[in-house]
Amino acid sequence: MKKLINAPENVVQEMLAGMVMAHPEYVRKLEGYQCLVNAQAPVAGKVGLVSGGGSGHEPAHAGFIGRGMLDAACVGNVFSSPTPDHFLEAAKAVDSGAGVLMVIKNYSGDLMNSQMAEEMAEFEGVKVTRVIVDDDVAVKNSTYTTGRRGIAGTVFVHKIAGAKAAQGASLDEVKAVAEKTVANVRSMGMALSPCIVPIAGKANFSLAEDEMEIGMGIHGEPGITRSKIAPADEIVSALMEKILDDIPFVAGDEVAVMVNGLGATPLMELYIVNRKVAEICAARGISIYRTFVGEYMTALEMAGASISVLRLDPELKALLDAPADAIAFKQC
Amino acid sequence: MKKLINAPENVVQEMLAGMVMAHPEYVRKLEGYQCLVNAQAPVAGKVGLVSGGGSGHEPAHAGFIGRGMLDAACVGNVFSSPTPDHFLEAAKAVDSGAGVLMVIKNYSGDLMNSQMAEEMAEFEGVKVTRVIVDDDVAVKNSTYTTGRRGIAGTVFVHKIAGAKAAQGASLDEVKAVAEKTVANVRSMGMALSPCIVPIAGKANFSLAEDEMEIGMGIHGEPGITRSKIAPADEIVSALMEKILDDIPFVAGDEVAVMVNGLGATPLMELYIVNRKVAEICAARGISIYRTFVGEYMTALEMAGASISVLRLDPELKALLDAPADAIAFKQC
Amino acid sequence: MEQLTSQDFQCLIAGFAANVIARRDELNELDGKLGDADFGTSIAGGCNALQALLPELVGLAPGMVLGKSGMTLVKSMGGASGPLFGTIFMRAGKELGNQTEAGVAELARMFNASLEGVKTLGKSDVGDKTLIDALAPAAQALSAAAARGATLAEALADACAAAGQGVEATKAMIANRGRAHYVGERGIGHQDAGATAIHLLFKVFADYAA
Amino acid sequence: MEQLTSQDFQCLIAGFAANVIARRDELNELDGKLGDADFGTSIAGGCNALQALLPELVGLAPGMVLGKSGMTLVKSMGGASGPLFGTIFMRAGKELGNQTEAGVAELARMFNASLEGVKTLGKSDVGDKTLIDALAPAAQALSAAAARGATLAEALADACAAAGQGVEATKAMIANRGRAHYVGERGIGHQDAGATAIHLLFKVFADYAA
Ligand SMILES: Nc1ncnc2c1ncn2[C@@H]1O[C@H](COP(=O)(O)OP(=O)(O)O)[C@@H](O)[C@H]1O
Ligand SMILES: Nc1ncnc2c1ncn2[C@@H]1O[C@H](COP(=O)(O)OP(=O)(O)O)[C@@H](O)[C@H]1O
Ligand SMILES: [Mg+2]
Ligand SMILES: [Mg+2]
Ligand SMILES: [Mg+2]
Ligand SMILES: [Mg+2]
Repeated sequence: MKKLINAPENVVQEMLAGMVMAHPEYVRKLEGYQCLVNAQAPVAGKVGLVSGGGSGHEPAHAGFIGRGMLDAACVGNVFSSPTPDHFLEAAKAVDSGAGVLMVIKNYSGDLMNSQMAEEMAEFEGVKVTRVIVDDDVAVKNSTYTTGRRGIAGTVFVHKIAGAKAAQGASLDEVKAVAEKTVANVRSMGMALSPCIVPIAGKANFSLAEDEMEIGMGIHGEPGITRSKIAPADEIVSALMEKILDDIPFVAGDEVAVMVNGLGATPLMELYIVNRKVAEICAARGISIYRTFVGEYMTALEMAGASISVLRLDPELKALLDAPADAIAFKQC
Repeated sequence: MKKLINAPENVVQEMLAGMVMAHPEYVRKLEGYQCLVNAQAPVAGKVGLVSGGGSGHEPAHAGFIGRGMLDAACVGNVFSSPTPDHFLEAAKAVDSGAGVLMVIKNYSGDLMNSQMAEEMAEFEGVKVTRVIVDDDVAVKNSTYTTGRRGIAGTVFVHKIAGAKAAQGASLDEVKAVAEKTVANVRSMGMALSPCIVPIAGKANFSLAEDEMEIGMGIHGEPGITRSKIAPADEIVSALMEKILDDIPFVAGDEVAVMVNGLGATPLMELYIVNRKVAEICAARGISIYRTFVGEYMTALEMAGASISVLRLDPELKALLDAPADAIAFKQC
Repeated sequence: MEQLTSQDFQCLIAGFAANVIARRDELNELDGKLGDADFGTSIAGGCNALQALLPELVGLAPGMVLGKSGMTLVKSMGGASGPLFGTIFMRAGKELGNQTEAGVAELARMFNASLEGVKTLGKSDVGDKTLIDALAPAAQALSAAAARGATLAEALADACAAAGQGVEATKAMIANRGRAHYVGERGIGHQDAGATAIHLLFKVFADYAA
Repeated sequence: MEQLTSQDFQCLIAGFAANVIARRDELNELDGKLGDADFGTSIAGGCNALQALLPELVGLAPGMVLGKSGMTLVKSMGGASGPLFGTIFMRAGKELGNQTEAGVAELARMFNASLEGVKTLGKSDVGDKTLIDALAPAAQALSAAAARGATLAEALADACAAAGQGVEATKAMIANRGRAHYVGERGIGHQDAGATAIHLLFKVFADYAA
């Protein structure tokens, strides 16, 4: 394992310290908890927006703390949900009395820990509710299973719910627009190489020198198919077909696109991916309103990318366009 | 070679196409040239700011096109300087009559190609001048050699010269503040793993599973020492000693810090690096005015990081603080 | 021994913690076949916290011993297994209430309460290839043992054997819950890590009472 | 043959291009020992552009044939070697001016002009472990040949041999210019890639005139 770290068991604490040192104007640490809180929070009258999950997905989620986005993020160990007390303390720290919305990715661990936190918050007199993001079409949805995973589409939920909350909307209104976003966003990813969880010290799966995995999750969970590596255009076509056919997206739709790097894949390649994404949308008569290319929801140093497509309506467009000033998501 | 690309010989063209498709409100392509130009350029009365160099360093340099930063960027093949005609056309495209400053990193190729462009521009009636960035203290400076390399400190030059130009300063004034920035910025990097130039198809150097190289350049040029991998804090101490002792930076100095990822290194590790950088500055009585952590000047998928420190004065502080709205560098 | 006292539960918790910590890598590897290879790290972390908690448990009623242990697991583990294992101990402790001892009948009630708690929280049931597939047969074995008036040693041996068979049974299942469900059919042949830890828990109980 | 005509220069350029393209990987490997392993790719790219240019060169004066070739290299290569190799051809062509032929005396003048151009642009000199260490001895050999009235074949054979020795000599040098200077002493023992290409250029000339 080659990493710029000290002791593997300290990576999360040291990362959080480094973040606060880098961005004191954006975040402060919640003493005793693996939580970063907006330096300005709580904002009087504003609904608090909290996200969280395992670490290793940076800049998600703490990098999205800032004006017009998140008020707090709880950070579990690498790829492992934080415990309920962290969620609870984060919610308490950002509640101004208007209530708190937690944006949770759909994994058993995140679901259960945040649910416990929600129940605990009730006792503490904080109104907390949750929205569950499940945008990954690689996994079949079904009421009999945990359902689809939450991946990079979550960032759209942060942006849009964050903008709504910044406008002074009520908890119900913020939750409603977050749910609308979830209902309209679909994503899928693929990986070229694994990543190494520091404390494990070795790769969490292996791929041969000429192999890739389509549908790979952001923790290295298996995807749909493992196959010989193909040209970028072919890979993008395969992902886009799954994504667009899911809602489905149809001619005339206006969408936002996010091409997200999983960690080791250079920006050069993400733009090559975006070129094909744009071509496919054009060919299908889907018009792209905004495009985001970069690293938003990573899996440590995994090589690969995900594509997210969000169907827009006038409300979502306006909220997506609203200014934001988060550590790793700025819109002037 | 595992990459999300199509034909290796098309990576630059396809990347540029993908960038324009993603960010039409920021950039347009200069027909027939590997150049992206600010969609708003030329701005009447404003000095044009052009940068460029080999590709593979994304977001540098085209990602820094935008209000308050660059007006154009020329993109050579991977790790290879663009030819003079690209620099020339970029300069012509952004000149409003106020002249053009080219920000060039100190490599033989970039120097010579941009010099030729400067001479050609004279014939075409465009006032072009250059500033050469050589911030990498890994390489000894000497008038008998090409001198120090230009690396991530270049981004500070873009930001500060860009802000100055946006204020309507003259070509001489913009050049002067760019040179002041160069005089006050020092950087150094290290690598944990090599990268693969697509057209070469194999790594440009190799490091054993327990080796790192201190002082590695952003094209995989050799550094100062190859040694067993060490804890992050030790590595950072070694880099910071070289950097801070160079000008030297002394107690009472106010600085800006950039912790720059070379490609594959996760943001988590960059923040762990920043934690130690901040500690060292504090211990030396150097106060950090602003910190930037992320990928600014990469080397494809190389694992590693560089640290840049810029000594500030009131003018540089004000220009660093000025708003910017570039594709990959936004300050609200 | 027919009744477990507070001190017994403290010993059992210490034993469970030590056993789990020793098998950390093995549990990670099992999770690696179906999920994200962190279950061993996660539950070993929880067990370290349990070890640190032990001094605070001295003198508490058995229900509180279990309840506090559960809360400690919830707070220290994270992941999917944190709330679930925490719930197992918390519900068992709650079920016992203020009683000062637990015999076969109590244990049967306690672990059936644990089972209900896990099912509700995890929205899962028998056959989903989770720890429930070890916990449910163990709880059932305890109920059966209580009904026929078995000794504590017999009851816990039965529960342990049932849990072991449950672990075996998970090999043939396709997961619906947790990260394991992403592997779908590719998971056939591999046993569930959470179920394996439940078997370990009952093995510690059985060995203690034997 | 004692004088090189426009057609000869066209053949020489075609020959140089074909040889370089064939040795692309070899040149990359040499650059890889000292620099960034792209010199072969870069100059082969320039030579592809030269091949495409050939039809346009028909009927041009020798000076223009060289000048246009140089400009094509500058526009197509990039890197450090683009301006330098471009300059070599451009300066040689400029030195020849409107003359319709070039003999030994002209070639000596031409390549000495190239040398001066490279030194000025590259801010470099003999001993810096660059292409100059092949170009300078070759130009000197041509001057000596011209002074003693040697034949074209002899003169170019001398130039080629001198360039070859120059390449050998770069092995012992420590680079001061270009990317090779970053390797410093670690570069000892490796020959310079740019110098190797210069040797190739003179080999093409020598073989043609032999
Ligand atoms: N919904 C659920 N219901 C019951 N048990 C579950 C559920 N989800 C996961 N588990 C159990 O938890 C174990 C995985 O725990 P852990 O690795 O900590 O979770 P994760 O990595 O998925 O967050 C599985 O082996 C399974 O027994
Ligand atoms: N300043 C210089 N003066 C003369 N020759 C130089 C100079 N810099 C580089 N070279 C030559 O150029 C060759 C490298 O060319 P190339 O690989 O295209 O450049 P780079 O990769 O450094 O941009 C070297 O082998 C050397 O002969
Ligand atoms: Mg996990
Ligand atoms: Mg090069
Ligand atoms: Mg797991
Ligand atoms: Mg080179």
